[in-house]
Amino acid sequence: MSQTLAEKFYYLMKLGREFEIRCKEEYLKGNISGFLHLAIGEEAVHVGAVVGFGKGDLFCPYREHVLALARGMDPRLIMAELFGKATGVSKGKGGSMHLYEPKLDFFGGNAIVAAHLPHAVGAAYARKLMGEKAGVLCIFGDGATNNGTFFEALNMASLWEVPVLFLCENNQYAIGTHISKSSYLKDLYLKAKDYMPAVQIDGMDVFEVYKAVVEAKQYIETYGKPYFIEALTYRYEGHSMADKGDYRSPREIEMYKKRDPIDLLLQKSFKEGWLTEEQVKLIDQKVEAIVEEAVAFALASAEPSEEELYTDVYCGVCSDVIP
Amino acid sequence: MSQTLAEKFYYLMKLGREFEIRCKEEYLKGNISGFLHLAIGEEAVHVGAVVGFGKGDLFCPYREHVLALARGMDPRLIMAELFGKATGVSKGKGGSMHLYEPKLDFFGGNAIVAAHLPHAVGAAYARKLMGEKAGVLCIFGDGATNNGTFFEALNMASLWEVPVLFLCENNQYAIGTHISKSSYLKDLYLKAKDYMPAVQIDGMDVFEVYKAVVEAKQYIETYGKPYFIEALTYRYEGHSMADKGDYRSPREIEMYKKRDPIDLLLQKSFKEGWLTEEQVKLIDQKVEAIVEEAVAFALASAEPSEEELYTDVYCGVCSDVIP
Amino acid sequence: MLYREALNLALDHAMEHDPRVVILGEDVGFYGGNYKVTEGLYVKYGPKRVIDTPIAENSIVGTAIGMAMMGLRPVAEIMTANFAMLAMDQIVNQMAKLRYMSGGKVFLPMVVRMPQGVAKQLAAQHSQSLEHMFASVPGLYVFCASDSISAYHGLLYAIRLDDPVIFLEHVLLYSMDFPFQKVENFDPFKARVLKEGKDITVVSYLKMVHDVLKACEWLEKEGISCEVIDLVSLRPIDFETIYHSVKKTKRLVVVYEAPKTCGFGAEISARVSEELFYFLDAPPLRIAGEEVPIPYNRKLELMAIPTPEKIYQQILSWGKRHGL
Amino acid sequence: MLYREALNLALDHAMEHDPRVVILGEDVGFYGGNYKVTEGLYVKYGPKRVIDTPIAENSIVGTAIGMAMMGLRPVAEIMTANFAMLAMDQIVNQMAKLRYMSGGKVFLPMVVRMPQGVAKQLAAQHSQSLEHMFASVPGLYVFCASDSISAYHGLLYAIRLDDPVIFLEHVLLYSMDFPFQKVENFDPFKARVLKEGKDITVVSYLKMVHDVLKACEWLEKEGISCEVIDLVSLRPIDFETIYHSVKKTKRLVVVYEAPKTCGFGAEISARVSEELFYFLDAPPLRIAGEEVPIPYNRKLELMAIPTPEKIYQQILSWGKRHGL
Ligand SMILES: Cc1ncc(C[n+]2csc(CCOP(=O)(O)OP(=O)(O)O)c2C)c(N)n1
Ligand SMILES: Cc1ncc(C[n+]2csc(CCOP(=O)(O)OP(=O)(O)O)c2C)c(N)n1
Ligand SMILES: [Mg+2]
Ligand SMILES: [Mg+2]
Repeated sequence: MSQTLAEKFYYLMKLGREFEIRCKEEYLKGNISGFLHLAIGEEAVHVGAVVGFGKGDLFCPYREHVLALARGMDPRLIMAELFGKATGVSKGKGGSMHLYEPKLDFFGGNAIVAAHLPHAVGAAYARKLMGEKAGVLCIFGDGATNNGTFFEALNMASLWEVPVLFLCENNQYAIGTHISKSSYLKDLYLKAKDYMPAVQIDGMDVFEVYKAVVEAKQYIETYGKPYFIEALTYRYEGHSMADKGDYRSPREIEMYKKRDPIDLLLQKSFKEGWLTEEQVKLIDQKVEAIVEEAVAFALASAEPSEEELYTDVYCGVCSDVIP
Repeated sequence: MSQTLAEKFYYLMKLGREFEIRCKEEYLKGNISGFLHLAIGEEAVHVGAVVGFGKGDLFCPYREHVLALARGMDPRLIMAELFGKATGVSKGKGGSMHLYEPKLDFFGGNAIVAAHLPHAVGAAYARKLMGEKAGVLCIFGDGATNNGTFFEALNMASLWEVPVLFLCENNQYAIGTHISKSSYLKDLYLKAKDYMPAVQIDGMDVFEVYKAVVEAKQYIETYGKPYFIEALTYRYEGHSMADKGDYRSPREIEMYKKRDPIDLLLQKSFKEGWLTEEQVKLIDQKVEAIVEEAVAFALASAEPSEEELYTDVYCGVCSDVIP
Repeated sequence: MLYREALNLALDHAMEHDPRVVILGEDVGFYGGNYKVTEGLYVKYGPKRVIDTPIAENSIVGTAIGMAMMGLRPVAEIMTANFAMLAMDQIVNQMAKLRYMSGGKVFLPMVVRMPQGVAKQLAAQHSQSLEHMFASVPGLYVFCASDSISAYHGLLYAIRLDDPVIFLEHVLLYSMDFPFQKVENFDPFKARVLKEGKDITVVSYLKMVHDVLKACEWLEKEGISCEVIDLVSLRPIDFETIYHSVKKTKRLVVVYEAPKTCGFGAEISARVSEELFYFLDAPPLRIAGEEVPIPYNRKLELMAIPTPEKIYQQILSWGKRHGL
Repeated sequence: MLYREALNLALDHAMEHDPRVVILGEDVGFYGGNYKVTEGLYVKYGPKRVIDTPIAENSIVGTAIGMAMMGLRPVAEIMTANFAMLAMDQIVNQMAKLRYMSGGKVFLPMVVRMPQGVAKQLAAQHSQSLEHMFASVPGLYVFCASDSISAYHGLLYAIRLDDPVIFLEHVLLYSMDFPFQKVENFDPFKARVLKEGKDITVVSYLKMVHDVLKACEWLEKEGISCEVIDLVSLRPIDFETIYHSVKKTKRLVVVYEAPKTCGFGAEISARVSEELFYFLDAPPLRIAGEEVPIPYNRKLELMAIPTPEKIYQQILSWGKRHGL
């Protein structure tokens, strides 16, 4: 079990890392534009959470490539979206911040901080009303917890007893502003603890994230009620490619890199014998090929046709269920 | 001391009660229109808080007649405002929900739930920056504590360390919706307790309100930081004159009327010898005369002139302080 | 049938026939709604489908979006359009754009209902007409209803649509009684010609329609024949019906309650001037609110918005100036 | 001088000369602002006067209102107009109305700055132009700046005003370099005639002004002489300058970036048709955005908004159709 998991984790985290490193390169080449938010350093949270959560709807912020990959979204369709191509998962109309695939229960990507939290609550309400059990995973940053919408969502989720797992990835920064300048409470799980079970975990350790999320999932499915996890993590890059991230000291960044989530995973896996150097090499090769293929696919894909500007504004369909 | 206070409390509470009973009559006669929210039953909170707070800015919700009276606003100017007359404190342009008098540090009256909370935080920030000590008293209902703006204000007040006393008057209802249907946490001081000192008090006992507010005031002035009080209270009337209030059982209403804040005050004051029947009678007469005079003043006052429609939209003045 | 009853009937009908329809909003359940539009539904369909919410407008619309994403057909009530200012992020940035940003993968079969307008002395924060804000947003449909027929059919149509709809009502219409009948093939995208005429075309919507009709009665006595058009959809706008009428009358009047500048009627006036430049015999006339917040005092309040008398007077004097 | 430097200079000047001026917003302090408009001010004036805020737009404006009530002169930054949708209650219901509702007793010497518009592939939630929403609200002044001179003087004027001002910038202007000089008696209520001409009047504002100027260069080569008007205030609108020009040219073009329907330009087009009906030789032309959310793909994005080429082409073909 741990062995399979370790392999899966390593594959997805490595895929996320390499995919995003490549995104950065493609951005610098001019193939990707707009706001590009990289999750490099935060892979343990994204992968541990999505794998641990399993079946259920996902609502994510704009920093969602790794989350989408972990959910099983085709890397080619993501890269094509970032390239703004017609083959992109959102037809090239959404870009990096707007990946959607209802078939995978993946509901974005949202570029407005905290706006997707009520979506998650409403989705969970609907799922429960329709007799489904799986519930909803909703991911957001530390900065989002200062917005009123966050509290409205906490209150409604607990009041209505709906199965949402709120997962706060606390990387200590909202763009260039440190949490100490924006939040009175520094331990963010405290903001939720009166409304629902709330825990703080090490977001650099994918096993810990996984374990916490599995527990949380069990709780929300069993009781049909919300749960809150604060995962302590760090982003190595700037907030987006538009930001150098130099409001943080090199020392601080180095300190976190010493606890790199992929390194930690490998160390533990080698020690426990869950992974061999050979396996890792094979995965690395596979990842490289996948990323390469994604870029090739994106490059080879066509731009959306001009008519696409005007489609998808409305469906215009009138459901005929109500006589 | 207690004697003077008891007299003051009785005068203000009685004035508030009689003033509002008369408002109701004038509304039914058609002299007052729009939304008229009465605080009958909640006088201990309003009077105890304003007297206890003493000097400092006041930010109130739409249910603010008694608060304005307790702050010393001329009853004639309030009644004239309710009558929509030119002599009204807001020139007849604001009405019941919009009484303002900066000379009394009285800043409304606001008809949007929770919207005045950030105003109070900003005001306290300004006062502190300008080296003033008094701080700000901000009053709002239980329903307001479910709005995101409430939490944004709590966070900012504690983060910025500004002297605001948040006073929640929990009358259990937001219009026709009971708190159990709108708030997961039923003890509302719990929503604030991680951000600042927060207590729950009996809002029917004016002495308890006064004492709690004096303590709070001392805290915010000494430390320059926020404080939270939840006062448990009840409104006898409907939410506004547009609401019969019949979503509550007669039994429930009767139960609260048995602990009427004015009765409680009188019982205690007689028992302790702080007030005599004679004094009370004199105050009652005085109150009657004041209310009568307020109505007479309002009735005799002129409507605003037609030009008033277009004034006060802008000042148009360009301050010349910046060269 | 009272306007509010017609809305209630539409909701009831939709809930009865489609279990995916849910209602949410402040006081909509146990209390029956502040304007009694949802009365009786809580008892009939239970608290799971008629959901009382906290005072949290942004999240009322936000949770409705989440419900719609999962296949429910939520009808959210915002108590008045004034409070919708708290929900503008969810309305403008989310509800209107999710379908487009997802390349058509996410769709939102949902309605956000709200009343607006000047009632009686509710003052500046409770009296606004804000339709122009919603009507400017691609991705939203904006419907409005001026009587019980368009209330019933328009709302039902909105619920049936797989797209998000802002459904505007007017506070003063709720207690008005209108003739009612079910009509076949009601099409909200088609403006209604309430009265035919040949001298001028008067375009309006919501409560103003009735003030216009009254003014036009008086105008007819002065020999001015008015064609009155009632818009049922403010986005999209049925310009075809408007153009058809103006080509006949050669004169356009637009009446709306919000302050004139940058109000919804500016679009009608502008578009007609642009498209029918060579047809017009007179400059379009806009009759709208004054450039002020709405005051409490009744006299001033009535000065701030169009009334039948003002509509009549202004059309008359404009007509005189322009050879009618 | 870069546009962003001009804004910075105005803020610096105001803070230096008036201790009541404070700045607040997300990332405005230590970080220097997302578009670097507030760079250096945090170090110079300290964290008490250059205040980093949580991500809480409604309360950013709300606390600024409270500060202004007490006599400070806050300048709040909303990172982009898109996020101002979260602050619409404070902007529309509070900031614009407190003075009126209080019969003139409360006044708000404050500014809310924000950039808007399409930059490069930021997609639907980061690309909107929303000036029409603000410009429709009595009680607000709405200024905008198309170059460093109007940025510097307009912002300084806004800070000096005792009324609340929405100050609009454009994301693409920040890094543009413009000739700069201090001018005497800068009046934001007066539109600027950037270029005189005799055949058509082109009204625009913000970034579109530069696209218009480029298009007009090409048009001049075709023998079409353009007068270009740059609006510095969108509320109030300087119709006097516009009318004066249109009376001369007899032709109006309005160019704006937002979707055409119910956009700000509708007001200009409508008003000119209504007031100068007998002067116009051609129907007004609006060149504006398409009726879609802004897509990510660059080709589609550019299709969605006016460009110098489109402005040129559309004016040319409109001119041909109408005898220019
Ligand atoms: C409502 C809103 N305000 C501001 C922004 C601009 N913005 C984008 S991301 C961000 C910081 C968010 O920080 P956090 O929630 O900690 O997430 P992180 O990026 O660190 O994962 C800000 C302020 C926005 N997108 N939405
Ligand atoms: C943002 C907003 N939403 C809704 C309303 C309508 N409304 C007015 S008062 C009220 C209830 C407020 O309840 P509470 O805060 O408990 O105050 P109370 O009236 O009980 O003192 C509501 C929903 C409003 N004014 N503002
Ligand atoms: Mg963060
Ligand atoms: Mg209450």
